[in-house]
Amino acid sequence: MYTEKVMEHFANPRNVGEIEEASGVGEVGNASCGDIMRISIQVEDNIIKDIKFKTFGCGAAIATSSVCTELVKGKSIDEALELTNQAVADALGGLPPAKMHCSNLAAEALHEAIADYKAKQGKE
Amino acid sequence: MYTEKVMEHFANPRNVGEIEEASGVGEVGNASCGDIMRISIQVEDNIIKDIKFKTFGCGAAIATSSVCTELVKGKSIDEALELTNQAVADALGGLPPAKMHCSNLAAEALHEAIADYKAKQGKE
Amino acid sequence: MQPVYMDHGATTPVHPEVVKAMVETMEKSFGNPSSVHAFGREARKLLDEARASVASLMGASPEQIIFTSGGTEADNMAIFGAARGMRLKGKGNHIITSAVEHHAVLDACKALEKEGFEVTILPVDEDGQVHVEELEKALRDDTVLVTIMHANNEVGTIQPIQELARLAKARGAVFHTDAVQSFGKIPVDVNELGVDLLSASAHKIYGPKGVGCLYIAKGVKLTPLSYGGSQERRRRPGTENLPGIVGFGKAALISQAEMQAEAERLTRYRDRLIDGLMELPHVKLNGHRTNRLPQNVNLSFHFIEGESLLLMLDMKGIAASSGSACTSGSLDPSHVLLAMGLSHEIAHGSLRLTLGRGNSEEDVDYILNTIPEIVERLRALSPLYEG
Amino acid sequence: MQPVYMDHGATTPVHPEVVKAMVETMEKSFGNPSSVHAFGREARKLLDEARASVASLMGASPEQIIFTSGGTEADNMAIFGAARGMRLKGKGNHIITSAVEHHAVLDACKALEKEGFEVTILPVDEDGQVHVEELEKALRDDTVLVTIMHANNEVGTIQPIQELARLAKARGAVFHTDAVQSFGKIPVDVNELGVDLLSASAHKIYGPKGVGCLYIAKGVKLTPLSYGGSQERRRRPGTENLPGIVGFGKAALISQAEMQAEAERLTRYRDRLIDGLMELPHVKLNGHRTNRLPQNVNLSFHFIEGESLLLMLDMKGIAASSGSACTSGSLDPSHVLLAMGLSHEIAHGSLRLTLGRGNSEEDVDYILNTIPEIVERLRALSPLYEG
Ligand SMILES: Cc1ncc(COP(=O)(O)O)c(C=O)c1O
Ligand SMILES: Cc1ncc(COP(=O)(O)O)c(C=O)c1O
Ligand code: FES
Ligand code: FES
Repeated sequence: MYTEKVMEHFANPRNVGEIEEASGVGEVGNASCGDIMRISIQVEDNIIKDIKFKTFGCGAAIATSSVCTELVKGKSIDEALELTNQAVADALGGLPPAKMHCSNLAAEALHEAIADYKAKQGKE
Repeated sequence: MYTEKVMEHFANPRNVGEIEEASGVGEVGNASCGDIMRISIQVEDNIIKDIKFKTFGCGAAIATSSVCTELVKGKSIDEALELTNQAVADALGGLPPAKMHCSNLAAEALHEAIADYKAKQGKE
Repeated sequence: MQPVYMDHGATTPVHPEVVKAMVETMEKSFGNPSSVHAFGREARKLLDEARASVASLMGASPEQIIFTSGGTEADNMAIFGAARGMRLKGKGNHIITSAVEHHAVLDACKALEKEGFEVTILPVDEDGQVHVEELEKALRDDTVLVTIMHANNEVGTIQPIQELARLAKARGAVFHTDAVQSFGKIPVDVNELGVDLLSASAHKIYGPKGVGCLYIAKGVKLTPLSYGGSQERRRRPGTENLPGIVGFGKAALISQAEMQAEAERLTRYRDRLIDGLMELPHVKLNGHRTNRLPQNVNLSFHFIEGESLLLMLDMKGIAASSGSACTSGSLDPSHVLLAMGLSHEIAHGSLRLTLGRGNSEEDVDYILNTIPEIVERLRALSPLYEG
Repeated sequence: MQPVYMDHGATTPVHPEVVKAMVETMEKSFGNPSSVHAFGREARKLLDEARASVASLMGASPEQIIFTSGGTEADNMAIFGAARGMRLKGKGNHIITSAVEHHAVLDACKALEKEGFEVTILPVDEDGQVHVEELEKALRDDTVLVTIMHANNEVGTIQPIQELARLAKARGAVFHTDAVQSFGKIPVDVNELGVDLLSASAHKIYGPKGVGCLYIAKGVKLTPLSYGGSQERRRRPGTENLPGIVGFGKAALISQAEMQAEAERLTRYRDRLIDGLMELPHVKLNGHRTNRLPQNVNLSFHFIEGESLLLMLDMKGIAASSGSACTSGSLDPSHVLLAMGLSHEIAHGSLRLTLGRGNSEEDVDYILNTIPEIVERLRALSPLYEG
């Protein structure tokens, strides 16, 4: 069902946890299945210095959360905003069709976290 | 499906053929399946001295024809008239339910042959 | 005496390779293909592979194959599904079939009559062939479904499916063919035939009983026959018969490899049997002389009833079948032979020999030697025969 | 590491004796039971024997058993058949079922709504039990069918079928029970239960996939689901899945012999698992504590999603299932757990362990050792858990 890459991220998820005093936090629920994800980021000079996630969700949700944090860590927030759920799925070698919706969770939570950061910066 | 007795009569049918110058001949078709049987009898002193059959029909039809001729040979025509299709089936150790109608053929042909004999005798 | 099985049209022995594949599946891959865990994933993989094998033998893609419990279910699913589905869409309620279909098709159509459908039954010629012009005459604007078999199970006659399907589809009807007897024996390609729906069954091609499939062309909508889990893309719920399906896949692979050589070999036997037995007096060939399945011989021996003939053959170790009364609980003579114009009595005396993998030249010899004496014996018993 | 299969509610490994019986059937008795010849008669004999074995395990007589392609088909045949049949007789068009039925029952009832039937779905209590008073309230003069399962597949709760059936039949309705999960595991006697129709499936009792049966009490008329040959007394046409049916018969015989001892052994394991895992914080037992199948453990681990739990268990070699989203292509949490009053999130984190013949005391130990660390890991990942 899942690619090896998915299983590898699921078994050893990167960047699990919560950043205390984060620059921004995003929490979203998945409209299709009710699963939930929370991402917290620490931003310095427009760069995502640190990022952590917590996910209540299926294997695909956890793997996409993990790979998503890896993909944007060290990137600028503008680059991070360009991350699509397709890109997340591609980074994992693809997802089963019934699981594509799961990849929305990570991308959306990240976007929310960035929006939260911007709001806090009064930049929005 | 068939008892050993049925198969034995089917494999070695008794009294096959036609009596030349018979005292009576009965030929009937089976209403359920269209199969056909012809019985000819030779009667002397009210006793069925000889009896022969020809049957176009299934295994049960041939076996019941055979056993029926055996059962009545040497009997009086009154005794022969008492022969039922159930008795014919019983003599074969039973027939499958779907094959009970086949035993009608023999009993009916016999009754017809006797009726034919009686008619010829002007007794009817 | 080694028995001679010549009733492959009824069912076939399971190929040893098929048995092996099924045993391996039961022993090692017993999981439920819907399960998330390793056992389930392993089962799913086998399911996918088998689907690809079956699809490949009919030139379809795997997602167009829905596994069923056999040919009968595939026929019913196709006919009820398409007819009810088309009516729901307001396309009409007229169905066309032929007089020589298997009961799974004919009786499904009859049941649809009770739901208000109108059914036209196309006649056949004396060889059992449906004529394209008959379909042309029968097609109407409200015809939603045409179902005509590829090869007949009793007499082996092959229908001009390509022409029939083209015509039906041009008039907006869904076209189904029951290919239970042809699949795996002669080339069956859904695209060449141009059909929307095609039924097949594993136990006719050395696969297991209780498995079949329905090919469903892209875009064809069927109302399901039954409801439940999400198996077979919700078109056919229930835990998949995995060992059976794996066996079907294996049987399809073997058929694909051996079909051509086997068809040539069996055509030779068929022709020897037909030519040899036709030398007896009062014998009639049923079905087309050449446009017939390589496996099928069907002859009527006048003055003889079919079941008796089968029993006599059975006593000689020959397993055959008949379109006669009695063979399957029904007392009516074969509707196929009657539709071809045979009289009741002659239809009654038909013998079907269907060849298969296990048959040899010696089997043919044995039958050619055995049948004449049996026919003679039964004719001597027959009130219809004035020898 | 030897994998631990604890998903017997999904499907069971095929018993070696069953495999053997099936192989023998395929190798030696491949005939079509409808055939007149020796091959056919041999097949017919095996068919009759298997029917007697299956009938015996439910206290029925052989002619009351109709073989199907599985539990799903049996459920659909019962529900569509009885509902349509009763309506044809003008008895009404109201059906009653329960909120915790298998989809084969629920979705068949829903499809009947489209045919104009009215369906009442009885609620269950927090243990998943249907109350007799609820049925009493729901029954109407035009109720034609009541269908309530014997034991639930997700939580194992056993329903008071005897009382429910008595009540329904007193009001003139046909009573069907889906006994797919109970048959062969706890005593199932059609006369004691007093049901008109009962569904069972072979692959839940170490028999093959793709075979099941429907018990039909004398005098109960069903409209068939499909049409064709005269097999199964015309109630279920199609060449019989003989090897599968023989396997079902064998599985029934084995179950009959071993049921009681096995139920006692597995009840012990079940209770060890329940008691052991309930010691973890934030765990809830789903289903009745004692009035449940010996094989069934169902727990909700708060703050955890089911598929992740299954995948983690799978990585440790444990095969289990979940009433969660994702398990079978559906994203909705278990309708059974929701009907029992669980919240969406808690329903999402349920784990079903279903015990069976291959499980040992060591498997129970292994699971009791493994689950706590997995639960801890997943909770550490969960945004809902404030550990
Ligand atoms: C032409 C045809 N259609 C349908 C069927 C039914 O297939 P099954 O026995 O697999 O249900 C058969 C064989 O019995 C057949 O010969
Ligand atoms: C309660 C219940 N009913 C019906 C079914 C369907 O049975 P089958 O998979 O044999 O179609 C199942 C199992 O899947 C079940 O657990
Ligand atoms: S199913 Fe909910 S995130 Fe995958
Ligand atoms: S079927 Fe005609 S006599 Fe038996």
